[in-house]
Amino acid sequence: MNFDYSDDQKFLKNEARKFLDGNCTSAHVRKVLDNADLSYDADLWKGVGAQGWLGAAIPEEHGGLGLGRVELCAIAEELGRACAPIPFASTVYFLAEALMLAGSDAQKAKWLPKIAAGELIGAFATSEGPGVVNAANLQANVVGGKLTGVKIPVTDGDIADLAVVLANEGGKPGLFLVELAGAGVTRETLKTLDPTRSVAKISFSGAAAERLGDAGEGFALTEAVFDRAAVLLAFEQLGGSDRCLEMAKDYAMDRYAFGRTIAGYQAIKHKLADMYVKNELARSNAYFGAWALNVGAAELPIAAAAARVASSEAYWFASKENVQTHGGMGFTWAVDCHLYYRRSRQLALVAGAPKVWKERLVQQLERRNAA
Amino acid sequence: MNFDYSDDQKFLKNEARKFLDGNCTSAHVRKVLDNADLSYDADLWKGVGAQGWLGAAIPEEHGGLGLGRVELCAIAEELGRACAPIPFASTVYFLAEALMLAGSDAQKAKWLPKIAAGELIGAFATSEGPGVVNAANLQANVVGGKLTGVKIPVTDGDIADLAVVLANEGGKPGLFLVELAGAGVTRETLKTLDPTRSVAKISFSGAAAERLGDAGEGFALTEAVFDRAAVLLAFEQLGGSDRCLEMAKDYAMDRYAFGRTIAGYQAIKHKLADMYVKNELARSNAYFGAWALNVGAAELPIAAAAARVASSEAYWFASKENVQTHGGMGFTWAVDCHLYYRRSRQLALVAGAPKVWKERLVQQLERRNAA
Amino acid sequence: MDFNDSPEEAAFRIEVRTWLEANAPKKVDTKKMSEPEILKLAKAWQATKAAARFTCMTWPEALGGRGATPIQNVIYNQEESKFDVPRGFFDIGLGMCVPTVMAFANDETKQRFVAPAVRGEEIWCQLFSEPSAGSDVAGLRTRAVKDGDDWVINGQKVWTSGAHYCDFGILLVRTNPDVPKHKGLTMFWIDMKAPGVEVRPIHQMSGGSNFNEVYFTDLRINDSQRLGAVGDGWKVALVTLMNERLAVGGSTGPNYAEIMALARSTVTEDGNALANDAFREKLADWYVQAEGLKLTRFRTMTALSRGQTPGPESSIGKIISANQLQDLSNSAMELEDQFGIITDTAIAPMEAAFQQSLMWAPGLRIAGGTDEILKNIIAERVLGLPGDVRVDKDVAFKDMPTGR
Amino acid sequence: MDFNDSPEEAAFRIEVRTWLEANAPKKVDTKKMSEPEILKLAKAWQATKAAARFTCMTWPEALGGRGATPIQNVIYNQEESKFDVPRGFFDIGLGMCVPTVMAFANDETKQRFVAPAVRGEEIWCQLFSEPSAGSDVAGLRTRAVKDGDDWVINGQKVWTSGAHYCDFGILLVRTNPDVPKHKGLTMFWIDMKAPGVEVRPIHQMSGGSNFNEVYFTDLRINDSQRLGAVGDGWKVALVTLMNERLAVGGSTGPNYAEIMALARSTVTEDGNALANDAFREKLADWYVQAEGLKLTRFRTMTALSRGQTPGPESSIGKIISANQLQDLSNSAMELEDQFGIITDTAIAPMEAAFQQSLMWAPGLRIAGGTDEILKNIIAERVLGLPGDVRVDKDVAFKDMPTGR
Repeated sequence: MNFDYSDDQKFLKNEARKFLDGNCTSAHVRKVLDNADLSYDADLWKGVGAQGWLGAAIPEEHGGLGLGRVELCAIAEELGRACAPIPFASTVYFLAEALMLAGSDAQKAKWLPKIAAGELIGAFATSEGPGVVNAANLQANVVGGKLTGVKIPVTDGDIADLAVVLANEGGKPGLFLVELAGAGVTRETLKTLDPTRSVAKISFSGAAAERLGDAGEGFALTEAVFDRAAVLLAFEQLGGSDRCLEMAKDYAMDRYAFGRTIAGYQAIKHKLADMYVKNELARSNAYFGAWALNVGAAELPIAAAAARVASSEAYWFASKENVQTHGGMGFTWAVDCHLYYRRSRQLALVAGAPKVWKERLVQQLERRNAA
Repeated sequence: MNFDYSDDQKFLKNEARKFLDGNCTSAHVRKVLDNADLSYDADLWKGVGAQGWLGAAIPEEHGGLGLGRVELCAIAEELGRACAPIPFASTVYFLAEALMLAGSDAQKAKWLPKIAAGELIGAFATSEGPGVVNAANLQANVVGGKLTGVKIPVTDGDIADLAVVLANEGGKPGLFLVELAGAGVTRETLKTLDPTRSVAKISFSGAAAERLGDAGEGFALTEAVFDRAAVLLAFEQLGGSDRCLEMAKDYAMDRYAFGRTIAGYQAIKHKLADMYVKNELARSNAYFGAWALNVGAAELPIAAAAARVASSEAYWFASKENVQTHGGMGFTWAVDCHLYYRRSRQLALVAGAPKVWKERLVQQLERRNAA
Repeated sequence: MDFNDSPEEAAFRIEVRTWLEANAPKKVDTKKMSEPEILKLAKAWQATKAAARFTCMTWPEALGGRGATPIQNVIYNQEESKFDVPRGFFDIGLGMCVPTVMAFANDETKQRFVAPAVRGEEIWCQLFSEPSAGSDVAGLRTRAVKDGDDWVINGQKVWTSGAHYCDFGILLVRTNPDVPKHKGLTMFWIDMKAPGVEVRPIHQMSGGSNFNEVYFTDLRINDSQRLGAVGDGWKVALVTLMNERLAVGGSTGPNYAEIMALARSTVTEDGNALANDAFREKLADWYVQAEGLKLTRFRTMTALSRGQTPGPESSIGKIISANQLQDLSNSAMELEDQFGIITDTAIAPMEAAFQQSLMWAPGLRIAGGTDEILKNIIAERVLGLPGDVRVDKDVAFKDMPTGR
Repeated sequence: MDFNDSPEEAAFRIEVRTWLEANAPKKVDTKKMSEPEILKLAKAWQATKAAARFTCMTWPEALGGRGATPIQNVIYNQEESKFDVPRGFFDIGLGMCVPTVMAFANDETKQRFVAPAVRGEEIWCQLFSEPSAGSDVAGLRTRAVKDGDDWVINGQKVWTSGAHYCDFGILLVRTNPDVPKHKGLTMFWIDMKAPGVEVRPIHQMSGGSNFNEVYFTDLRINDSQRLGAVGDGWKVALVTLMNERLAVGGSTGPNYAEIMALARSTVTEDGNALANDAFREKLADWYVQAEGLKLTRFRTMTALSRGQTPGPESSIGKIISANQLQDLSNSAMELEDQFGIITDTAIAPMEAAFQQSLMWAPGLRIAGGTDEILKNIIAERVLGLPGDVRVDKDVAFKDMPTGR
């Protein structure tokens, strides 16, 4: 039984924490939060690239470190803990994973090295409006290699160089690579609940699009990319929920009411115990997702769904009850609680809402049962 | 604004409590609980009849007291509080209400006086198996005035004289009156979670059946009877939840751990506060149901659904957390907590599970919105 | 049981409605107005109401009221709420501060302040909470030191609504740190425009600034501004806080009807999101809670209508409504899926009402008593359970352990 | 990350499996057997295991064990659980009581008792809880009074598993009521068949009787039966209770797979109940929790496998599983609608498993630490939050307020 990080992985995780403790403090996050013109922390992005994290799971032949996905999970956990304001997920969990999953040799050879080298920001564009995009309402369309349509919201769409776009071609849904600096692309940055992460509306009018993966497989590939991203995002969520529990505990230990610390009141103690329980269940489910992702197990879809459901629930609970534990202070802009409250919603929505994943999980249970 | 019991109604309720304090103690309830051959407390049933409660809402012309439904609600609240082991709901909320709703003048004249006089026990038989009976799976069938089929479970079916039975006739669902002492009726008493209330499986093979209400209206009438019963049951549930809160409070005030009463620990205090909040929300929703039932308001279906959902939730929470507050003692047969735990499930299921009522509630919201 | 007015109540309702129809200002779009502009309108309307004695209605006639019953007050507010008049600026002052002044000030002070406050010419705020004294208000640290006939005040208050437009305030301070905390407090009234008083808005996590910090730097006030005896401040404050329950209004924000509309307009593969059973069960729960709260208020009004004191059921409101708002807002965002993160009011469904309420709801769970404090109150005052073990009862304030 | 054995673990697993296949008794239908009959089988199997040193495996060889690692113990239990052998009679004795005897008894006593217990010839129970001392075990009232070289014991214990078939027990009593409660306790071992010991089964709300009350009436025992010093009983008990965590097994009862099967077989207007979105969301939640617990146990085993002490994550199990069992059982009954009330095993779906677990789950939330106590433990021991204010620390036991 070997169901935990290895010593090497723990070392990597610890190094990541040290780096982020220095380069991604609350002040770094707030710089992006408070400046509407700033979509991400470019210095941190460079630093993360220099650490090799962008290519951690990219094979060495494509310029990456060729580490396993568990190593990437360890990094993700630390990025989530630090509330990092960078397009890491869009670039690494979505774009790079999509390329590794469905890219041709040429596509991989062209783009993966750029990602590993920190020369490229990615985006993954599926949504076109409120609710889940599906075969019946997908509007984006490719004709003769030219994409027309509107994608909204696209996380990091305003700063991305290359997007993976879900669109129909000849009536068949597919994924397409689109260079966003090219002609026929208009981008508008949007206000969101989490200003530390950037979001755009992208309008395509005849933008050059190259298919990624097979024709007709657009939704299946999207789900497969979401499965991979869900596991990695679950570790970001876990890092965030752990941090919320820490913050709540630290505050409660140091805040006095009626002559003693509020950490001694059962209402607070049991609230924090509930946080702990949810975080540990989320951790265990996330680990299983990491294992499934790492070895390419058949269990990945159900493991990813369970990881996403557990970590979304844990982070929501921890982030809102962290505010509550801080009382009035927690409701101020000056205290960091709301950074995590915002990020918990960003992470819960960016790969589709938890309710969608619960449905996917049960479909997997039905399939398993039928098999 | 007059949204509470009147002074007269409060007086009636208080008198009911006094009567039940003397005639329906825990010992009375346990007599039925512990004796598998005893389906109800016949003495209490006689006493309740002598108090006039069976005919409280039956018009004077049919031998009742001709009081309003709010008065009946007040009585129901006290019966629920006392966990009364008698077929009151089956006879009064189901049978009498069904007769008053859909009975012909002759049917009313024949049966209502007997109910008011305590000469008749009723039952309402819809279910035929696990899950909700519906037009597609209803098997009971009437041909030429003879009923064939199996109803299970039928609350008080083993002791009832007259049942209202949901069955098809010529392909049309209807309600039918069936005298259970007649030919073609076989009854078997069943073990249930709440042995203080009696339940039977009834097999009909050519039993004489007389239609109650219009042909084809079987499901609509069933829903209408359920609406009425739901409001009255909500008051029984409310009485039970209030009693659970009282029991939990009394125990907590008198139980010492670590040198002080457990009532002083926040975990217990907040648990009881949660009970209180749920009970008060249930009370307010139940009152609205009582008003709608009493004046025959168009709001009855949504009011009944809200009352049933709120009181089922409140009683479940109060009864299970009452056990928990009592600790090990609460898990023993000797302490009364489990009487209420059992009854909370009996009342939550007898008119259809809360989830069914949530769906009915939303359908009413949709209808209101469409209107 | 019914929802009808008694004949007297019905007659009063007609009187009120008639007066409002004749006197209420025309609807104006306040969304485009600045706060001072809205305040001006509000003061004018308050003066009109005061002249007709439709403000502070339950007060005696001599103080500007009309000796009305509580249910008459409810009826007025119900009717006024049907008109689009400016609201909210005077509630804390007239509901909590001025009654405290009336109870503890000398006649001269009362004559000076009560009438202008009733007419809306002067507004009052309440200065109790401090950064280190939230739920435990009596743990406050702002110091007042006697200097001849004066007191010199230094310290900081927080979460003061309206401090930036208020003229006067009632201020609770520590005058003796050598006695247990409840015994060393004294209450004063102060001029908010005096030198030594500085008001700074608090930037909330929701983005807005509905509250203020107020700093006192060598604020000098005369002993005649004292309300109640030296050391009796906690008793005086309890009078103020007893009035708080009446001043706290219902919650605002989207409810079950709005999220139902959102679901109906959200297209899914099977039709719309309102067809989803999981959503439908949640919707039923929200409806039952929201209706339960509304109907509970009717029970409170019934007690008032019958001349009784409302029961403790009125204390359940905020716990339920604040948590429901947070839950419902989150569910709405999840309905929108990826799109739910957008807060741009021109793009997000319902002008981003759900996103806004998600950011506001955490404050609602804290302001005016946290969830935890409210449950303590229900447990102790309603159910009669024992209070917490108090380690601070007999310790001199200066010797109490403190943290942040 | 993987779920594989190390080479050493794999080898040991094969050794264990081979031995079990050769030695485990054939499957018998214990449902139709009496408890004494099952007990006889269990004792025979225990003797077989002991002879091969597959019981008390982590103990030293001299005491009957084999000095195994904790992970080897886990591996044995995993493999044994694949066989239908009688289980459960020896866990408390060998897991908690005998280790206490080994730690505190003299050599003579150890030599007399350890080996027969290991071989399953004698069974031990633990006598700590009392009607007035549940979560607060140290508040117990059973008195032992010194009489020459003897002690005379009067009082009552409760919730004693297996007292009716046990041969010996470890008994915690109060020997001095004049000192604070933790300081006046002493531990003894006793013969359960001695005169003055009366065992009565407890009738549980679930109908069954898995536990007992044990009454002591002038039970006389010699001072040589003392474990540890007079007044040191609480320290001795802590050693016993430290071993409890390891002895408490996983919960039994229907889980997400069973309720999924129930839903699939429950016909609705739209097909079956598994098609309902609300049910599906709940099912996903139950799965995530149950899998989360299972995987958390894998993390614990990983620590053992690496020779580390398991982390505190193992403490979350019962809170989750007991509450889930109650919730899931109730949901299953609601799926069945009116039919859900039926408990007749010949009629109710799945032989009334859900109805039975609904009645059992409340006990699970209490036994071995209530939800509330377990959350205290997580808060204090895992998160390091302060303990409750203790008013009983320095008060003589006889002066402590008491109720029921």
